[in-house]
Amino acid sequence: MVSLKTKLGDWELDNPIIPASGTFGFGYEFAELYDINMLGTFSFKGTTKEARFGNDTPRIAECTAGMINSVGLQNPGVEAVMEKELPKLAKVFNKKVIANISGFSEEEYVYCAEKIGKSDMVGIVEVNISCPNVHNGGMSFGTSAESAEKITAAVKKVTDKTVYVKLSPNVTNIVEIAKGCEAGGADGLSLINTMMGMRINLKTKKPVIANKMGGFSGPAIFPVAVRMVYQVYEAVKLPIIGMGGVSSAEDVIEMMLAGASAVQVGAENLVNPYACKDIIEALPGAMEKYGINNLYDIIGGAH
Amino acid sequence: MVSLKTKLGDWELDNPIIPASGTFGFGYEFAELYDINMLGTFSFKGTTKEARFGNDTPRIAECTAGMINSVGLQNPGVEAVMEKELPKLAKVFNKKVIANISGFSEEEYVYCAEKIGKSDMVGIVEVNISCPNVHNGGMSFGTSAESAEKITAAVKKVTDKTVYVKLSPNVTNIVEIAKGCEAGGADGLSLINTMMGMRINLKTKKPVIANKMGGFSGPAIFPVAVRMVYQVYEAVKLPIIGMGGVSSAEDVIEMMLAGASAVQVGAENLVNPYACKDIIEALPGAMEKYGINNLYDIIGGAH
Amino acid sequence: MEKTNFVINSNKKIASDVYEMKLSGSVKDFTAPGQFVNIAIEGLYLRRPISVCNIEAKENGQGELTLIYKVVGKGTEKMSAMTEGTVLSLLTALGNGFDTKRCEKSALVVGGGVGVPPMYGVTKKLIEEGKKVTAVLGFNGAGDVFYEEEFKKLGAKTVVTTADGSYGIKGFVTDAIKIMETEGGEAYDFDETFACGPEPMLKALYNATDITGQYSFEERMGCGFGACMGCSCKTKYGNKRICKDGPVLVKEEIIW
Amino acid sequence: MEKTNFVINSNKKIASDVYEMKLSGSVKDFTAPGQFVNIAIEGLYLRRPISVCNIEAKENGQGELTLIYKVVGKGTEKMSAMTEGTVLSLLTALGNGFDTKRCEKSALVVGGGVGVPPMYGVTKKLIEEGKKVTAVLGFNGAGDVFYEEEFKKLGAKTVVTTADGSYGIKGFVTDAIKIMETEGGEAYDFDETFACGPEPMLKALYNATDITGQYSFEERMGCGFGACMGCSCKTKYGNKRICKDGPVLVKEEIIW
Repeated sequence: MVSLKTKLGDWELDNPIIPASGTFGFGYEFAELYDINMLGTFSFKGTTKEARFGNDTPRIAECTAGMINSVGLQNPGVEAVMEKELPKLAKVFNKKVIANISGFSEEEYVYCAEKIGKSDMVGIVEVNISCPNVHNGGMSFGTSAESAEKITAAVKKVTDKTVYVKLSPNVTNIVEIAKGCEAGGADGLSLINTMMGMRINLKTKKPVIANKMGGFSGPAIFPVAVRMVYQVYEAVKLPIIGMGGVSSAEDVIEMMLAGASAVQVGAENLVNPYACKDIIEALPGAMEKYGINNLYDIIGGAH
Repeated sequence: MVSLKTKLGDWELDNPIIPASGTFGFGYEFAELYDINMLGTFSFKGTTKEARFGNDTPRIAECTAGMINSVGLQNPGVEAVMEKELPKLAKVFNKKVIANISGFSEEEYVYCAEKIGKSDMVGIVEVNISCPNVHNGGMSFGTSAESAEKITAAVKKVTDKTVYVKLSPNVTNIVEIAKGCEAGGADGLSLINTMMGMRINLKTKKPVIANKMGGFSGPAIFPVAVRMVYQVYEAVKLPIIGMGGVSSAEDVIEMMLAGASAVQVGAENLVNPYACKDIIEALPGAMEKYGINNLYDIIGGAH
Repeated sequence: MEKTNFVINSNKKIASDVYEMKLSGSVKDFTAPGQFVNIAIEGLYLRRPISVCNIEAKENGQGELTLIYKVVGKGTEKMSAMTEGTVLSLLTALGNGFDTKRCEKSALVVGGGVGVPPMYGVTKKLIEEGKKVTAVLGFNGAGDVFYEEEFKKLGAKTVVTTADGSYGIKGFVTDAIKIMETEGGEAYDFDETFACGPEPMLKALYNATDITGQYSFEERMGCGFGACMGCSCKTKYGNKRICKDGPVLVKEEIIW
Repeated sequence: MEKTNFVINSNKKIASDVYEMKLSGSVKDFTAPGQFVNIAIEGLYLRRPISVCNIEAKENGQGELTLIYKVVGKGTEKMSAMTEGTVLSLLTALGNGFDTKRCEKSALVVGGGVGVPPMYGVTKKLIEEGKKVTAVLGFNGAGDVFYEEEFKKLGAKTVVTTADGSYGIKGFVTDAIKIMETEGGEAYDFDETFACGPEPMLKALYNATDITGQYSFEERMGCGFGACMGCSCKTKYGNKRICKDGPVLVKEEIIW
């Protein structure tokens, strides 16, 4: 029998499948569809210091093999997440969760990390320095190695939790950013966030989404994600959560061969609410097809 | 009756459709399929100072809605292009052509530009500072504004031809690079080149292509291309040739609304050798559908 | 919500660019008229949300759905070319739908263009519940009109307006309602409004009447089931997701 | 080359993971056996190159193509599920094909696995030209063998080898050829070799015989018609594109 188990540092996961932040809410609504305890874990909706409504609508644009979103970090704020959302989640989920946080200043990252780090339910704090949808926002921290290092170090200082930094693909050299995070003390890396994209409505002749540009995700970006995971795996010693267009068990295997210890599934949850369940159930068959007994053994196998 | 005419600087084109470099050879082989004089013009295979065989095979990988190529600038060298390829083209093509050139040093760019600039057949010299497939090659010139400016200025100094610089999307800030080219005296910009991507063969568990990574193109990258053309149009005054995943008349209109004065079609030529002909023939109908009488009028219309 | 396959029984044009598709499958999760389905279409990434016009329930939770859609883009264009026997993956019973219980005796049902189809299901339910229904259906022109007879067959007093006056009352739905209001008495004894249509129509209606009501909104959606926050809107009762907490909002909570 | 639609007449399994598809369409551009077609497959970006096994020409340039393919990935998997009546877009008559005129009297035709199908067309043409053909067909095991009878019906002396010895001569095609060479005389009077198969087979064959010949190569292709330079190889006669200048190279030019 094949083994789906993998590890993120010391954290052993039953399988590598993790719904990505922003595509799974705070989990409990998906629990109405299937037992979400079958997941490796999941990463909850990006949380900020203050509550945010996010950007104007339309926030969504269709693309070939993908979509653009410009939600803009809509969330109830870190206090409400801890007081209202996590208790609801606790009723249906018995594993630790990944807390995805964003900010508009170092102080906000630190505030969020310190707060959320106090929750027993949190296994990893995932620091999003790569949200493309907020002006003067998280993205700017993710485009230079220096600022990435600085935010990482500041967050590490205020929490005992494992800290992963979520990287943007919209950079000239993702390896430098990854090294900055490593230097700042990151325990791991999540990559890639969405790519900056735009669609124009031919009828109105203006950008489809109100904020003009947004984060492009879906199967279309998978080859870029595989490339970046491969590059970062060669350059840093940290465990990697790979993501970007993963939509099948085969994609999970490819991402792990490139160097991912676990894999987040994002946009696919939005077109198939059972995507993660389906992928977990398809993995054993795919592994047998390609002669893989133990998923953990293939991490970085393509190098 | 609708008008497909457009302009690149002073050069009036019958229509905006231009097969992209590397997908149309030196044109004459496509002339066996249809009269290539119906094209706006075309950009010929990337040419270097010396003849190059290019990279090892496999050079091609399939992706969702796209492909990765790692040809590595295979070409017979600029002298052979002028002595053998252009004369063959002259027999079947009566418009000026775009000469795409690459190099591994400033000296090589200058050498190529000076040589090819002497051909009467050349309307634009398109300086590729963004080929992702050559180690220590053209790509490095395209990832900083300073080097982009320097190469542009050097090429401008040795030729009287109109000079377009072809930009890489694999950068943090394409606007800065575009401004560098403008400062260096570029007459226009071509964007985007391919994105860096990778696929892994699940059977061999190694990268599909021999060179590991390659240039990712096809409809998958279209939203990134539209976004970058939109951004660059806002930041510089130069005419833009837009490209990246264009595969239909609707895509052409979208790219022009984003800010392109003309549009290159790349990967689509490889899955449909009649792609450019089909798009040109579909344009009047698409224009009518969206109430466009004159293509030239919609350039940058989404701003 | 259920993710399940349906088979197309028929798919025909019923007005200019407007098609009626009937499909068989599991309808067990539907709870109210005004809910919608999200349809996976080969070759397109996002599913396409289409409001449900009618449900004919059969045994064991199975039934026939009627969807009416207008060809406005690639998705609906592909749908219009689909033939009998084609299998489609649907997410069913999405959104809250209309609460017909809020109407006590007499309902004003208003539909505009592709906002008309869900109002058919609402009308049917209201009439089953023994309530009086006046349906005002607005279209652009005579060629766009559909389902007038179907509303009449349900027993609704049915008024059609066209913007260009080529059929029925010339003008917008609010013009027809104004006439009723002027007439007064039984012509205007409504205790609840049910409406679906383009936002300008909804806003005009909101301002034209004092009657309480439920308004169904459209927004570009990502998932259609509340996961992506793509279709959020602000209401007096807090942020809502059009796809999950809507598409129907009560008049009291709407912020324009 | 022609870009044209074909209709599938039949598509059936003929060996382990190997399918035979027959399609009708325009075959007017084909000039030689060993040419291939490039097939657009719904949902996949690149076309799939498949060598032509046989052409039955009919009137007005129309005819029936036989393609034999092995399921090795997504493209061929999708092909294997296609049914009669399905319409496919093909680029036809790609590549140079084999030059049967280079054989004067007696041909050694060698095919390995999915390299066997184009050798059927070569054999047919050679026999039509009045030449003697000995066909050596190599497979992995008995379950993989196909088209032995078809080669015999053409009139070729047909020898089958299997790597595991479960059918025919045990070993590789070169083992069968060695036996013929040892026998000598009429069993080994070849003046030209025609070969298609995996590169290790081609290389073993190249080294095993002194006979001149034509070898058909495989490479991962982009376009299939010479535009993208995806499948370039070096030869003693200069750089060549497998898809356009090949897939058939003459023995004299091959660089291993």
